[in-house]
Amino acid sequence: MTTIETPAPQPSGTLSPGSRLFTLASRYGTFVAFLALIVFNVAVTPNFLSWQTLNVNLTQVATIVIVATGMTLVIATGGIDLSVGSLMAIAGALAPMIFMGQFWQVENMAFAVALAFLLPVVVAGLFGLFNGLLVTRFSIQPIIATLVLFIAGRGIAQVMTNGNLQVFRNEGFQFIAMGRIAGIPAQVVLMTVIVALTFAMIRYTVIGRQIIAVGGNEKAARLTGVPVKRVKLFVYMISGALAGLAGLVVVARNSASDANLVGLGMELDAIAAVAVGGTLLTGGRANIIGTVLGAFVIQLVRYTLLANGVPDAAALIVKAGLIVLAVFIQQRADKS
Amino acid sequence: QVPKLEQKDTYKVGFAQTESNNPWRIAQTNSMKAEAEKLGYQLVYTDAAGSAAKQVADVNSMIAQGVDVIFLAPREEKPLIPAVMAAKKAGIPVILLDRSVDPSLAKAGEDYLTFIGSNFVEEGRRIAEWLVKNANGKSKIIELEGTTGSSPANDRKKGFDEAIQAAGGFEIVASQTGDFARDKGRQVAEALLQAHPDADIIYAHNDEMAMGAIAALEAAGKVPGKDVLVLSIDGGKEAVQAVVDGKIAAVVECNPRFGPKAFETMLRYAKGETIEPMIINDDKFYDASNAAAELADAY
Amino acid sequence: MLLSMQGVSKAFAGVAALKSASLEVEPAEVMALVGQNGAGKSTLIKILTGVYRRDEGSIAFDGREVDFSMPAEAQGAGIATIYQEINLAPQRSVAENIYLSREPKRFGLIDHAAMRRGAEAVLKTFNLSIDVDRPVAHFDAATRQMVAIARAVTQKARLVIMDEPTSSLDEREVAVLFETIRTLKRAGVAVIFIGHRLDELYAICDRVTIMRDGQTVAKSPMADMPKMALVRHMLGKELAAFQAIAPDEDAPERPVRLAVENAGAGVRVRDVSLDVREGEISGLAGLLGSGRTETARLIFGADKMQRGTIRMDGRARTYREPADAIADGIGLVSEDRKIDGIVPDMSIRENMTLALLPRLKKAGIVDRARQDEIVTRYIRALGVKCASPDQPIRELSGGNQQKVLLARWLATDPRVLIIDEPTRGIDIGAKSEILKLLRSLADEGLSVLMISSELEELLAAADRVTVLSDGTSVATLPRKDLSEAALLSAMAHQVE
Amino acid sequence: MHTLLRPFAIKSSGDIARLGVLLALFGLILFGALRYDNFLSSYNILSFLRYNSMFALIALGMAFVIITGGIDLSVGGTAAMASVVAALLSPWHWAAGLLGGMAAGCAVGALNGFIITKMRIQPFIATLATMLAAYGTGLLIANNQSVSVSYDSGFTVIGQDDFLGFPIPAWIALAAYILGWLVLEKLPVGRHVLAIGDGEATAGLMGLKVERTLAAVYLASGTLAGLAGVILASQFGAGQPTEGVGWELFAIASVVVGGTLLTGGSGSVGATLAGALLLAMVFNILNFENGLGWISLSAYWQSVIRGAFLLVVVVLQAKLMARHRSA
Ligand SMILES: Nc1ncnc2c1ncn2[C@@H]1O[C@H](COP(=O)(O)OP(=O)(O)OP(=O)(O)O)[C@@H](O)[C@H]1O
Ligand SMILES: Nc1ncnc2c1ncn2[C@@H]1O[C@H](COP(=O)(O)OP(=O)(O)OP(=O)(O)O)[C@@H](O)[C@H]1O
Ligand SMILES: [Mg+2]
Ligand SMILES: [Mg+2]
Repeated sequence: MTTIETPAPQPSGTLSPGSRLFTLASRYGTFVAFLALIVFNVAVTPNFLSWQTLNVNLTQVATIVIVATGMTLVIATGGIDLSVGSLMAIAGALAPMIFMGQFWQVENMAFAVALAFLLPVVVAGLFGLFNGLLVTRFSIQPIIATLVLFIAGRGIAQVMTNGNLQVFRNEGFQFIAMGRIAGIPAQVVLMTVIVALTFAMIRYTVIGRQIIAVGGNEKAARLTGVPVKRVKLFVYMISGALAGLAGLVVVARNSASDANLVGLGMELDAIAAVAVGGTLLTGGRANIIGTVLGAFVIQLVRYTLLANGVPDAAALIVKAGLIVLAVFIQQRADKS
Repeated sequence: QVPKLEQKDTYKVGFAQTESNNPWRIAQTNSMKAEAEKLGYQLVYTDAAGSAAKQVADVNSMIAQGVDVIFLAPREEKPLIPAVMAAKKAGIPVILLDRSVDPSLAKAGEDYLTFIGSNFVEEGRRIAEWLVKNANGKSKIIELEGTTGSSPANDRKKGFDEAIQAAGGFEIVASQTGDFARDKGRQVAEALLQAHPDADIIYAHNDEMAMGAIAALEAAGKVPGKDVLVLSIDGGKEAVQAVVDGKIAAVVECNPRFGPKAFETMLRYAKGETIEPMIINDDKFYDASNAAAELADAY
Repeated sequence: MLLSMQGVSKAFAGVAALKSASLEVEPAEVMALVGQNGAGKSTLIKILTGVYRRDEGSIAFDGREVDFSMPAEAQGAGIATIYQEINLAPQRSVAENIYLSREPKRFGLIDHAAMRRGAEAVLKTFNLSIDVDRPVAHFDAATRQMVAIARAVTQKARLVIMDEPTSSLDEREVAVLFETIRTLKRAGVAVIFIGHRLDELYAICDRVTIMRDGQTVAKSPMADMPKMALVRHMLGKELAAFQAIAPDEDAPERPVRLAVENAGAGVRVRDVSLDVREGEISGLAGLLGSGRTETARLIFGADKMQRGTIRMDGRARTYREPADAIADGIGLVSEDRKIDGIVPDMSIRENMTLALLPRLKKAGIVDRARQDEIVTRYIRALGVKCASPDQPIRELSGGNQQKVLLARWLATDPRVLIIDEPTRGIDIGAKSEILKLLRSLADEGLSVLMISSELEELLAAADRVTVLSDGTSVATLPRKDLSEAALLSAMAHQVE
Repeated sequence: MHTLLRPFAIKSSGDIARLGVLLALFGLILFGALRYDNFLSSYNILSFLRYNSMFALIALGMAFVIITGGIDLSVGGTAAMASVVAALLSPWHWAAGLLGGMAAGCAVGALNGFIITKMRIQPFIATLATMLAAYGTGLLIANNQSVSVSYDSGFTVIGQDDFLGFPIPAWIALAAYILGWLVLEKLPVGRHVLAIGDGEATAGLMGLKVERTLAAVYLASGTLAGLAGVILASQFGAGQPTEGVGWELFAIASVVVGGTLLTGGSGSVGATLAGALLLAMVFNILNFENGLGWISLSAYWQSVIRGAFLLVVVVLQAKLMARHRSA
């Protein structure tokens, strides 16, 4: 998909229908890559066309999409957030501690579960706010500012749990990952809602437009009265909170929280999804639908390689090639 | 020859851990710390965070700090040789825990004192042997490997695959890495079960991935233990409980509680005893027949 | 013939920027290249130097067919270029910028001392004595422009191209530049000179090539082309006379809207006092580096004010952020549109309404219908040449970008509009339009603070002019006392 | 100002940050020397230098990349792959191992340059992909396990022996840094690297060969990573396909702590070295602190402390720079 905020100028009727079709096809570069992957799988991968396959892929991609949505906003302002994986671990560690009564005696389970949803997301959001403060108040470069929590954040989660695995069973809490709403897995519904809200925010709201302006030219944005610092704080906070939410989904899905591993390497997956989706890492753009497609492409590549028994080492190489290719197609599409 | 160890009231000992990102390692570290505390020794603990190179640097900093003994849980066989040699040169005896170093380059009783631990190849072989006897006609195996390139992953695969091949009649339909992690293990199992719906055995290189695989099976509407046999290695409490519940068919223990045996060996050496070159933990084996009884003792 | 470009065409995303344009330059002549904003002048230059690839056409330089694929090649072939948006490496020192890509060397290593000496020497010929070790970013637009010129003229090129080199220079600098051009000419170097100020063109150029809508419409010796004819070729129609903008001389004193009292910050702005009255255009004059831009930024809250007071309608105000000033009805069209103005990837629509956004919302959501209405209105009112409002602003020509930025502030319906070099890079047709527009807005009650290096412009439009010298306001001249001589003597006040 | 003093003149906020990192480094050394026995023992110093020279090399390449406004995430994977290549070639001749490893790094660097300049893909994504590819290739040719080097061909001398009482890897790193300093400060190409970081488009308009310079910078970064891989293989006696995880972040942090902005256009070779040593020193201090036995730090606290330390350093630096700017 092309970027949302700047639809390219309409070619002024001088193009032949054929070349217009081509322009159209190549403009949706990531989508084409996505379709190609589907076609390939239908032909090659055993049992690809089934509801269960769709189910598996959608539930697996949900966390990447949720995190990558927040990442898209941060990247749109010209920043980056390396701390998302660690924040997932913190939120993931916190939630079970709440409803398993490690902080205080649980008297009302429903209340405890509600708190287990709310508190970790709020805490992750606050950590995100901390990232934002480093970036805005101290003018520390985003990679380094978020590297602090990338290193320390997981340590905090591990210290909280003493590194121990927390195993639990709690239907209420695990609804977020195991439940179904109208037959659709809850985490897929959650993902859809988040994507839709963010899409609308970018496209239609003032804050959304301001996010893009900050990334496009920060000085100019400030001189037109955009509250640059507040906008940045906002996006880092959202990114943190969404990472926290994704962390909850992961631990709920596994019936276990392992501070050592929850969200490990998520920052790279999320950033790759954003880039494959056509949002420039230099800021000034936010293509949410592209990000979703990018995440789908990455998930499908992973699934394809797994299902076809490609050994890990070779899979890494293939994955690398496909990322480069997808971004390449996407960029060509953007130019035409 | 291995450097001598004086007999003293208290010691400053070094423990160079390779990483602490899984429950097994954490149990091992805790056991070492607890034992050192019990004996009143000063423990210099380092964590190499999964890097063999850093582990060598860690050992060097222990040498610089003048420890009496070094317990080393080498991340890998070959890259840790320089650490062993440096300690020898500095006159500090080294005891290897849970993984060994390349025998062609360093020898027990010469370059380091001894190796205490399990044999990963053997673990894979034991679980395979159980399977050969108890397969009940099941034959299509999905293997969830540990972290690519790590020695337990390589060895547990080697032992299992060789034994299965030798027995005949089994087929490994897919073998992919799950990084020793529950979440990754689950995701990989989900994908593989889709591509190979006829698979009826899952062999996971550790408990965490086995638990992930069980979640994947349940999500796919299959009954672990009935439709699909799940096999695992490590034998932590959660896994043994799963054996009791019938979800895991069998698990080989790989006990992380090294503390008592490690310090006991060290003291024996200080007293002047000759130490055998290899001390193999007697690891338990859990299946439906003994799991309930042994549950309380599982780590 | 030194350069011959024939039948050059270029389209961007299907929109033609050049349609079979041509340009011929002889050795040792100064060729004026003129045309309205968006006529295709810069594009033609960029095609010549290999920034863009042409769709059609041929280029011969020095008798040989050439096809440069990047500026480095054109430079190697003997073409030095000063592009319209000043192109220097901001964090590198002045000396390094002048010698970048042809550093003086000793034993294979850069000879920093020689470089410094060389840079100081060439800048001295421009009457500029600055610390050549300081990064270029520390200097204002005019100084940077001079550095870019110094860089180009020291390249020992056969052809020097200057795309609007004087747009940020004051008259003294312009005089120095012209002297340099004459020296180049004497050395047999040809110059292509792009500019919108007709007097300058007549003063320095030998011949003129006129472009309109991507085509070359006229070529002639400068002397044979009367001003009126030139303008007619450029616009394709007669120009409504460039006067009658000036206000009535004995209009009654109107109440002060914005008062700046003894403002100061750092060393750049020492002590500035000025008034901007309701319905008046107030001018701010001064030499290069006298602190006009900095004063504007202080008033607007873009920089922190350390001393002094600002009063709006008599009440003392503190603006910590531009947003505060904007909320009070102040707007600032900044001097450097590339750095402080446009958001390059955003569309014209978005750029135009950026400052207005908070007021365009209903429950946080942008009111698209109102946005469209405003955008269409201003595109038409200012004659912005674009394919559609959804076009990214970076694709517009320099002058058209400036119009969009002006519209950005007009759309906020400000009570005070500060405008730093309002007509920089704007063609003569649009220029008088803009000045007229400002006048009529003032008549409706808007207060304008106009910073300009063009005395002619100030004389034509301002009701009063405050003169800055070395960060201090040294005089305020009312309309009746305004004259070029008066301004110049006030500006020279402390310098001499 | 006297010309001799010119190099020490504080002209930009970057200089201030560079001064800051040196002060922090000395502060930390002083802290260690006062608090721990044997901290300044030659054994500790030499093994510290031997080990950290690998990171110093990588940080040097990263500094150049970051000065152009780019980033190279592939260095860790490249070093791992190069170590495998070097180990596999070491039985032939020590030089085969050395050159082979460097060539492997060079190849990844060339690939990075190609993807970035010809396919115009952003460095972050391009090098993220080549990082994956380098790890994959390393694992493939190593058959998923560490590869022993030859102990007979003299290959291990590179990493394990000393020359004039100093570890050879430290000499190599020192030489690389001197060369790097020369290139950046004294050769035109260094100025071009800086100018490109200031603005690629502008640099192109000023007649610089942007693509070629960028490609050269990534090539250099890859080659230095390859060299680090050779040292890795030689020092530890094995090519290690799974080593190198997180090295890129260490290198980036070193460069930034050394006062270089990720936005490009400025940077210093010397300060990068100081930055790398500073961050490495934190690990060393943590190991010694554990040895004191006052507080037994778990691995978790260590990462919290490392993060906090990074925070303190960059916040202090930011404050210094802000003060300088307003002064
Ligand atoms: N990169 C680009 N992409 C799309 N359109 C462009 C691009 N560059 C220029 N154009 C279009 O080409 C036309 C000619 O622009 P050009 O910059 O050459 O004008 P100009 O004569 O230099 O005007 P000015 O006097 O305002 O600088 C304009 O309509 C402009 O919008
Ligand atoms: N020729 C020069 N020599 C030394 N410094 C200069 C020169 N020109 C500008 N500067 C620097 O710029 C500062 C003032 O810049 P400022 O942009 O405020 O002035 P200005 O009057 O708006 O100039 P302009 O004519 O470019 O708009 C001076 O204090 C000085 O540091
Ligand atoms: Mg132009
Ligand atoms: Mg100015």
